[in-house]
Amino acid sequence: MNSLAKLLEAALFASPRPIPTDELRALDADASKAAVQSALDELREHYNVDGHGVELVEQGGGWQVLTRPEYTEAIERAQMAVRPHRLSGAALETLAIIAYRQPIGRADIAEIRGVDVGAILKSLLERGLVDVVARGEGLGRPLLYGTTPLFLEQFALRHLEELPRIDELSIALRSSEPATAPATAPVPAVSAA
Amino acid sequence: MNSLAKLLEAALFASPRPIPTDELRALDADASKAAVQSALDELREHYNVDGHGVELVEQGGGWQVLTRPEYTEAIERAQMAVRPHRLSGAALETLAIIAYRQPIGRADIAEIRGVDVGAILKSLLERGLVDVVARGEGLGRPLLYGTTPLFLEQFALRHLEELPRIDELSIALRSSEPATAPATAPVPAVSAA
Amino acid sequence: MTSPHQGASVGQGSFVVELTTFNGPLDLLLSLIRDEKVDIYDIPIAHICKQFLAKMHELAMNDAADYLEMAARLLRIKAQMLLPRHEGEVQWDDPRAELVRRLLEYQQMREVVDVLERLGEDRRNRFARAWTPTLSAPPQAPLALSLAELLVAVDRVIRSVKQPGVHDVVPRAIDVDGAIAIVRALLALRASARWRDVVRDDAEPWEVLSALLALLELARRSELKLAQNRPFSDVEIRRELAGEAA
Repeated sequence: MNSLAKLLEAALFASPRPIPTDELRALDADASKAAVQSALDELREHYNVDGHGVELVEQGGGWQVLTRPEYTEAIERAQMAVRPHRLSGAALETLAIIAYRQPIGRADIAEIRGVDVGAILKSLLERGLVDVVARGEGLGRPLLYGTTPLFLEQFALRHLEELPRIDELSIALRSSEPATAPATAPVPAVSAA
Repeated sequence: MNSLAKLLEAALFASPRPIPTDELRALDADASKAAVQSALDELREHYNVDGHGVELVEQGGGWQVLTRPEYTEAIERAQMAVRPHRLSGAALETLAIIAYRQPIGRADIAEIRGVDVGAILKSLLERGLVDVVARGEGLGRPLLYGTTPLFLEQFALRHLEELPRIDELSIALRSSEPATAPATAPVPAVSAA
Repeated sequence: MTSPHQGASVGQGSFVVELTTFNGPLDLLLSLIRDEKVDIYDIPIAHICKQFLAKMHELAMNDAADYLEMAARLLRIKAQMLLPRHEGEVQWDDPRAELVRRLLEYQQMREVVDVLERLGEDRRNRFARAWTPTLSAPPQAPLALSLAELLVAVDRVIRSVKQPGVHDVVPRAIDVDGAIAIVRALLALRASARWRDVVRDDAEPWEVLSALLALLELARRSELKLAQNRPFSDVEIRRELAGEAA
């Protein structure tokens, strides 16, 4: 590997979080943007071709070295690292709404989910997956929530636009004019059951 | 690298502490002690010969993959040069409470915010924005916190009295820009509004 | 599997009751619509409403305020569907329209949840670097803070303090009609109820007030009877007439 690639590897190994490209460029004042990109490519290639237990991924607004999934079970069994808890269905619903509708207040989230979301919002805030990003207008100027970079990282997204666009979902909202609804309208599956 | 070496690399990367050779054997029930030792040799050899930014070292009672010392200076410098950090909403609220209610103890801050603020206080102390300014009366004589000169400097205030009074706040807020813009670009709304 | 429902089967006599937890009334409603294979754009509201109430009963929902609200909504739509339509009336606002919109919106969100669940699971299966060097004291990046940000935080704190007298903003107007609907739905399910069935433990003051006024109003209309057996004991709410909901 060239010396820039080695420097990048050293920095990536020193960080538990994704490192933004800007920060990687700051490692070497003489390196052009193209040189950093090509060093990253070299590093990724090296991990893939040479056979390593780790790989280089771009996500969460930056670059991160992660272990390959095929080793997870053995590592966890040997109690050398633990996977984080899975999020509950209710927490995922709340996150999904915030991801698509941010900035959004608690009342609007509750309206879509049909249940109060106070406790879940609190735990998402504590886990750093959402944060207060603004204040709404109107009575009491409600807190508005948005997703954080940690959200992107935990769901392996480079940026929010990687989530499916609304019109790509199989159920796009249609006009619910009853007269125009075909009698044969398919009943969509709520979730694969 | 052979597959055991790859597994070892992944485990050493994911573990928060050095792992002794004996424990590494727990990763693969079929691997003999000799096999583990030879996989470790292969990994070390690979890092050394192939030119990597990291190396395999035995210290602290076990094995670790560490950044090579020649890169640490560049990494530290880059961290200094990176984009400035923002305080989280929770940290800002804590800072706000201290600014307006100083000197104030941890329990009183927690009372107002409704959650414990130990970790946040610690990071505000580390950043030099607040400091211990007195001891309170009563049980245990709690530490009382106040803001520092750096706090004033950070907000371009000459003295604390330049902070708006609470009853002037709504006017001050109306004339200021929304504080924190969502970190990420909005995506299309869920509902066809 | 991506289903949010954690199913557990319990044998009961000759048939098996599926104990299911739902993520809320919309989740339950969508599951009924799927199970009954009905058209979401043309929901047979009387039938679905009956199923919904039956399911609520079966699941013995304790903290069921959200479900009761949905039950009340369904009952209201059912009543509206029975109103005579005049011939030649061009404009007919389907009372189900709003419910259908919400169901579709919720269903769309469930689809996103499936995506997130898959992505999150992929990520969970990879470990990031855990050990980080304790070099010299980790350098602190410079802070970017504005006074405006601090002031907004001050404002946020002031508003979040639940201390009477700090500020006099009523967060929500009381909603007696909504509370009446909830009580009616509750009494459609069972002959009697208690105060804490109507009001959640963590209810906001406006909710408590709304519920109280609703009970008094319904008692005045002789739809229910309030009784308190001993001082300070739980108030019992008994169905007096077959309410319109039943």
